Amino acid sequence: MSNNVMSEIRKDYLYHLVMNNERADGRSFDQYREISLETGVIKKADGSARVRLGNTQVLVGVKIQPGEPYSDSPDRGVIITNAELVPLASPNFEPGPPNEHGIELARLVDRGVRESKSIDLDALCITPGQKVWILFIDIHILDDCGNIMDASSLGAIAALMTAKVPAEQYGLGEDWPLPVRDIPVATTVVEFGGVLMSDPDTDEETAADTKLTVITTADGSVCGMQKRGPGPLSMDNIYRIVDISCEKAKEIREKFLDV
Amino acid sequence: MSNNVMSEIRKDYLYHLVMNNERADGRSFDQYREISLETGVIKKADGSARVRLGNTQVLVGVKIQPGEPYSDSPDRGVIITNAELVPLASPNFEPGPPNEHGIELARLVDRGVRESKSIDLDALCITPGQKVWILFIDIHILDDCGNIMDASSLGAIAALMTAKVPAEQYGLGEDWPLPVRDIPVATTVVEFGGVLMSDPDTDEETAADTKLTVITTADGSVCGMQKRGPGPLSMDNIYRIVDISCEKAKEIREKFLDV
Amino acid sequence: MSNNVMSEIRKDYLYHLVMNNERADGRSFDQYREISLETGVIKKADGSARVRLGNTQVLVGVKIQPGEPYSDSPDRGVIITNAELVPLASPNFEPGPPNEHGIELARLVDRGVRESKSIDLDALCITPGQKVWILFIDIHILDDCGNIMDASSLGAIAALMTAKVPAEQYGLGEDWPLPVRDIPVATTVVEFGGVLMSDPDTDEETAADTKLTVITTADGSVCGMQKRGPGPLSMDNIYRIVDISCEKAKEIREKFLDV
Amino acid sequence: MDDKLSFFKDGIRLDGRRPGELRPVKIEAGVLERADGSCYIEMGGNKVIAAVYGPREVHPRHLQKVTRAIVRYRYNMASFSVEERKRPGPDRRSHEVSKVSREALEPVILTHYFPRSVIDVFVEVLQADAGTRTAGINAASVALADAGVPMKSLVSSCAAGKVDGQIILDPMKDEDNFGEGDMPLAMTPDGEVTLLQADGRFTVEEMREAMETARKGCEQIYEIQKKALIDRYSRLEDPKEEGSGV
Amino acid sequence: MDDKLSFFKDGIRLDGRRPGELRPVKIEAGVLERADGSCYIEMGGNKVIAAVYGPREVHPRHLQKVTRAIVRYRYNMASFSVEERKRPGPDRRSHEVSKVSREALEPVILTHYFPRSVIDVFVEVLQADAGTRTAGINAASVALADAGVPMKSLVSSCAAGKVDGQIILDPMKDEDNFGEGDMPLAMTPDGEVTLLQADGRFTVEEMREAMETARKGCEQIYEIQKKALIDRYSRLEDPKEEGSGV
Amino acid sequence: MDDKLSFFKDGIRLDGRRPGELRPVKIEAGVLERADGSCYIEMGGNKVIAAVYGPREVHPRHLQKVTRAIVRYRYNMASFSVEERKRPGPDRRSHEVSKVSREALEPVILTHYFPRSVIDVFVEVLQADAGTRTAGINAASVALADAGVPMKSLVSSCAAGKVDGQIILDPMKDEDNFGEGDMPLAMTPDGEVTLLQADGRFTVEEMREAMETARKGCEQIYEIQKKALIDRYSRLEDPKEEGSGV
Repeated sequence: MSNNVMSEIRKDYLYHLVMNNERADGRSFDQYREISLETGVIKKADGSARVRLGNTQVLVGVKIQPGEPYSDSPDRGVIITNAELVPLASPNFEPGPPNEHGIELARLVDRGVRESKSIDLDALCITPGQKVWILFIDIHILDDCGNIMDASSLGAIAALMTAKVPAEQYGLGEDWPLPVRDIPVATTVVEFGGVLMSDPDTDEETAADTKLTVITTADGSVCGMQKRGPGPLSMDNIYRIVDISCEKAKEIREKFLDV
Repeated sequence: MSNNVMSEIRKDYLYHLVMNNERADGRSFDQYREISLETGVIKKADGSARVRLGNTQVLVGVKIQPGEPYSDSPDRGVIITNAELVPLASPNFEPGPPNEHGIELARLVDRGVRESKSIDLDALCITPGQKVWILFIDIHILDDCGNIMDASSLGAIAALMTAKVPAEQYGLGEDWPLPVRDIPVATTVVEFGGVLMSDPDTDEETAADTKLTVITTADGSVCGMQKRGPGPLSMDNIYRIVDISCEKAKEIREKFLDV
Repeated sequence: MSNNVMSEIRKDYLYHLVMNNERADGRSFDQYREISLETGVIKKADGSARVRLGNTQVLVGVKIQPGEPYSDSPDRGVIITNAELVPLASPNFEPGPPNEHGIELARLVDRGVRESKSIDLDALCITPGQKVWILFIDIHILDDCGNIMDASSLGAIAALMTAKVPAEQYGLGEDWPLPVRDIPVATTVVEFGGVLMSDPDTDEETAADTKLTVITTADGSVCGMQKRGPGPLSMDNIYRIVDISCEKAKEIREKFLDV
Repeated sequence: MDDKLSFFKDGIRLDGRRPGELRPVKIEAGVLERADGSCYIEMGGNKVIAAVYGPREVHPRHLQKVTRAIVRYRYNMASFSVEERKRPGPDRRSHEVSKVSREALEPVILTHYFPRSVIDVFVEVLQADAGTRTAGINAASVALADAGVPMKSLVSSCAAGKVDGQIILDPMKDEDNFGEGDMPLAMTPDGEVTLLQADGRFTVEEMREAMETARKGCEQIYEIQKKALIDRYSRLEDPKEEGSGV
Repeated sequence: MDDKLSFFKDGIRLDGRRPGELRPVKIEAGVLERADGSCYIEMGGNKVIAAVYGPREVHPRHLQKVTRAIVRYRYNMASFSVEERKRPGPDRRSHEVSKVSREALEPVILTHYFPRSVIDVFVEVLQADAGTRTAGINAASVALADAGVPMKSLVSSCAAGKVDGQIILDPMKDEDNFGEGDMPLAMTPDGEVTLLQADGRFTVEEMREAMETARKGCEQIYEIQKKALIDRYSRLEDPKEEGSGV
Repeated sequence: MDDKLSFFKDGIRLDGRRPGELRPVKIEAGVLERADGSCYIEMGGNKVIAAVYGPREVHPRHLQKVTRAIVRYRYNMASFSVEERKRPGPDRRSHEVSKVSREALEPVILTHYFPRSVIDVFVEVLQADAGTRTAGINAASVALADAGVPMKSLVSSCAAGKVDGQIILDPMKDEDNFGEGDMPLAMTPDGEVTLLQADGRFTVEEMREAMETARKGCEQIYEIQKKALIDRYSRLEDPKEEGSGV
């Protein structure tokens, strides 16, 4: 991410647009880019989803395999979330193990799934203390045109909701759909020029340099929150962002994840 | 390998020699440098061989130890081949884990051994699903004066042919000679200035920049092939190289590996 | 340690002091800086000690956990010593895995503990061949103002002498004090300007560039010795240093480690 | 853990605190000789030390920024700081903590005074209770001031939590592990939030209450930070107190 | 696998193909916004995406060549692309595939136009059937053209195999796993071979037959690659087709 | 091992040596073509090869010293050199051996002749008995001379040990593993000690005796090193001996 170069001119331009209540692509401040969601796209995965958020593209694959439980939760399944910000997706990504951005992204998606208790880990026990189902949630960023966080979060829950536990392959009975009990949705807002903008594109992310991501559950609770980027936010703006986020998450949930 | 500097002058010189049907060291185009092969040189190894190919020197050690089989072949022994291009051997080698050249070399030697089926992996099972013999073929390049591929391949099969399975040491009966059923030999040819040259030395490798390595078995079959280096080859030249390689491999096999 | 810059002027100054039989901080040549030793400072550790040697500060934590024995000593406990030269402690330390200085420090402390046989490894066996107590000695350098070797060695043995084996926590009976049978003490001397100086501070270490560390046991035997740094020492000076070291170690042992 | 466990007895928490009460906090500035600035903090059972080096030259050089200093923050846990020995070196958690902690301090550091340089902040957790990241930020903030790095203000940090459906200040280990939510926050004295994370489950109202609660904690910590710096300056002015090292 | 398994039934392969028939191939150029050039390919069950960045500046600088651009090629498999989850990051196999794939493309790239720069080719395998390296080269070749990198020609790639003693084109997973030989090949339209590997066991005659077979496959793929590029240019000329992104 | 094992029989060691006797030593200089200098040594069962490259340019450049050459020393064990196969690559032990070995040679190398450059010493242990570090230093010293690196003198190295309460020269494997002490030493011909390590347990008197014993070993090795270099120069002067390579 070291070379995330953006000319001052471009930033000024965005600022002037904001002064006129506009965004570069004509959206209103709380409007998302067009979302498209396709599930079951990778046959080799047990669950998968391809999300397009404007030109941003993210592919999430879920693999479910038997393995050992953690010693401090011997009767519960395991969730392992990983994000690959492969250099194919952006001139700012470099090959190698995930850097702090990839780690933060994966951990936020993971917290959304985990803290919303959307997956019943108790149901993923095979033999207590010895064998449990391990869920690997692998996020593969394909095209970073901004806000890969929301796209990844949406892809992850969609992949989980359509995943099957491949029991038969391991001689453990019939395959069964992974039970998903809640639907966490992450929404991200930036503050720039005094206004709050949802779903920032690359230029807006760069110009604003501080984002707040709020993850909410189906009942409107907050199950995760993270300020990202080196700028401050006032408490009032945080409250306003949480309100915007709850509403947007509801819309996304109803439109794309309604079971 | 990044600093494999060779002056244009040196390359021109080699080119002019070729025009006169000559090589810098006076060999004919299909002639190998002098080969010497010594086995049993490392007492701590279960099989070993030191190969000299002109000034190129390679040492191969084989260690055989009990270990776990792969889960998809629970009743078969395991072969693990590794090549260390240690910085002692060339100003172009750097310390650290094997780079793509070392990996390619090890994988090609490995494929020769594996695809020729020279080692009966079924015979290396100790307890099905639990314990098998693991063959470690470790290639240590000592002096890279060109064509370490052929030297490594020769060293590997010679070390295997003289290796003993150290069963006694592990309380698994008497030591027994590792059974070797076929004798794969790799031979390498470069195209340069319109001619095909076997066993390139360092300068020839650098000037030609494309090599074809062909691995053949005792019955004259091809059990491995790899174009190496960033240049094209015509199909006719490939066919001619395969013919040259088969013949050279036969000579090497008869002269050095005749059991 | 690559940028251990010290002006020639500073070095000259130290040299002139030596010519006048002086050290920069007024100590005599064999005098240690003020030592303070505090044990039990980290409740989460099973043994711990904070050592101040002048402005040098080192924290040593000992953790004792059940684990697998080494295959070649199935009935004996295991000691693992590690030193973190974290960048907090000196502008010369860099983040990342221990470099050769950290490794040498850890291995020297380890050898002192091990070769003095101060820990009865046989007493740390739980189930022969399966489970033994593993002692982790973790050295955390906090402020490197010279001679972290002696401070670390003192901290390690003090932490061990006050450590308890946390048996209860693992359902293995009552906690019991770790039995310590000998008290190895490391003392370091530099040669500079023809004189021998104990307990060098940072400037003296840099100016002298060669140190000899001698580790002695309670009965005055040498259980470890290492010349460190790129300079030679005469045999006579080595003998003198060993004599000085034995005496200093005795003083330190009596003053700080008398049980 | 038994769901029936209660975190309160007569409105008092398991360690004797009221819901809105901080654990004891002790801060000392200038505890290291080699570092340009340093600070030691105890917050409940947490023992954390922070050091600042810089502004100094950047290596490798391609990380330099032509208009400002870069800030690096390395949060590290000593192997012996936690119940089960931690493998040395950074893991995914510490990478994330380092990132959000750096971002918690960047807003107050006047980085444009020092183009092409780096300000390094190193935080070592010597003993961990719940809340090491907030303790680290508190210490780092004081260490930056101790190093003389120009700042708009200090940053103060603490967490709010949710246990038994109630919002509490500064959760200790059990409240963090078995409670319903954790929300670390950092802020400047004028109320700008520079770090905000949350996990668990909060209604929007609880989220607001937790933020207000954490804000009050930060205000108290701010006073302790200021006092530590004043003590430090007094010691510097009165050389007799400085020990034999000078 | 049972040795008696037959790979043919009435001369037809298990997936319904004749011996010399390719699996269905679908190629689309220009599928990514950020990359300078890109291409998505499906070859049977393989789903592969390629992106090209550059010519651009080289980091670290000591890799620069004063007379030409360097080419880097990174072949990577997504964790979920194969039967058993793959650990993220390169392994020995992917290092080798990256090397031979780069060497398959270098002969056609006019690298001397861009001294001191780098052309980066990134290939992500999203779903793997047999033949991912050849699919990757096909996609990378189109992505290079899409990026406007000057090339002598495209490169087309596919494998021949040997099953039941017979040479076949474009082996699918079972034919690759349980067959007697595999020979991936890449070539230019004028018949220069830029990648050649083989494993298994081929007589010299079989080797020649396999190469001729693979050559025919490459010729068919070449036509599909060309068509994908023509489609791409048509879309570019007709902005209405370009979607709402522009 | 049985504590009652005796390391002596009638004053003679298990391998037939007297207490103060070295194992057979064979040294050959100039054994590699690519390296600037090289040396092969056998000391008992140890087989070690050393190569020197340089003085040459330093990469990465920030390691350069403006007033002298830096020396790098890489001690490496071949996987097959020991009883149980060793994982390739450096471990903690080899890092330490590399460090003390480099420091054993630095005092004699005239590094100030070559500012901003590096002298690389690579030592490969092909077969290990006890004493690989001393064998490596002996070979490296000759390889440096063979490379024409200006030196004040050679460095010679061997260990003393303690078994059955008696000091011995040049311990072999069993004496090292089951003995009471090991003390490797390196020195210049004029008696300056450039490497000294010890583990085990020595009284101060034993320590002195061990050092004197090791010194005598070094003196013998010095003669063999000199002879190897004289042989090397004779070969160079008499080109007929140089083999067909020239």
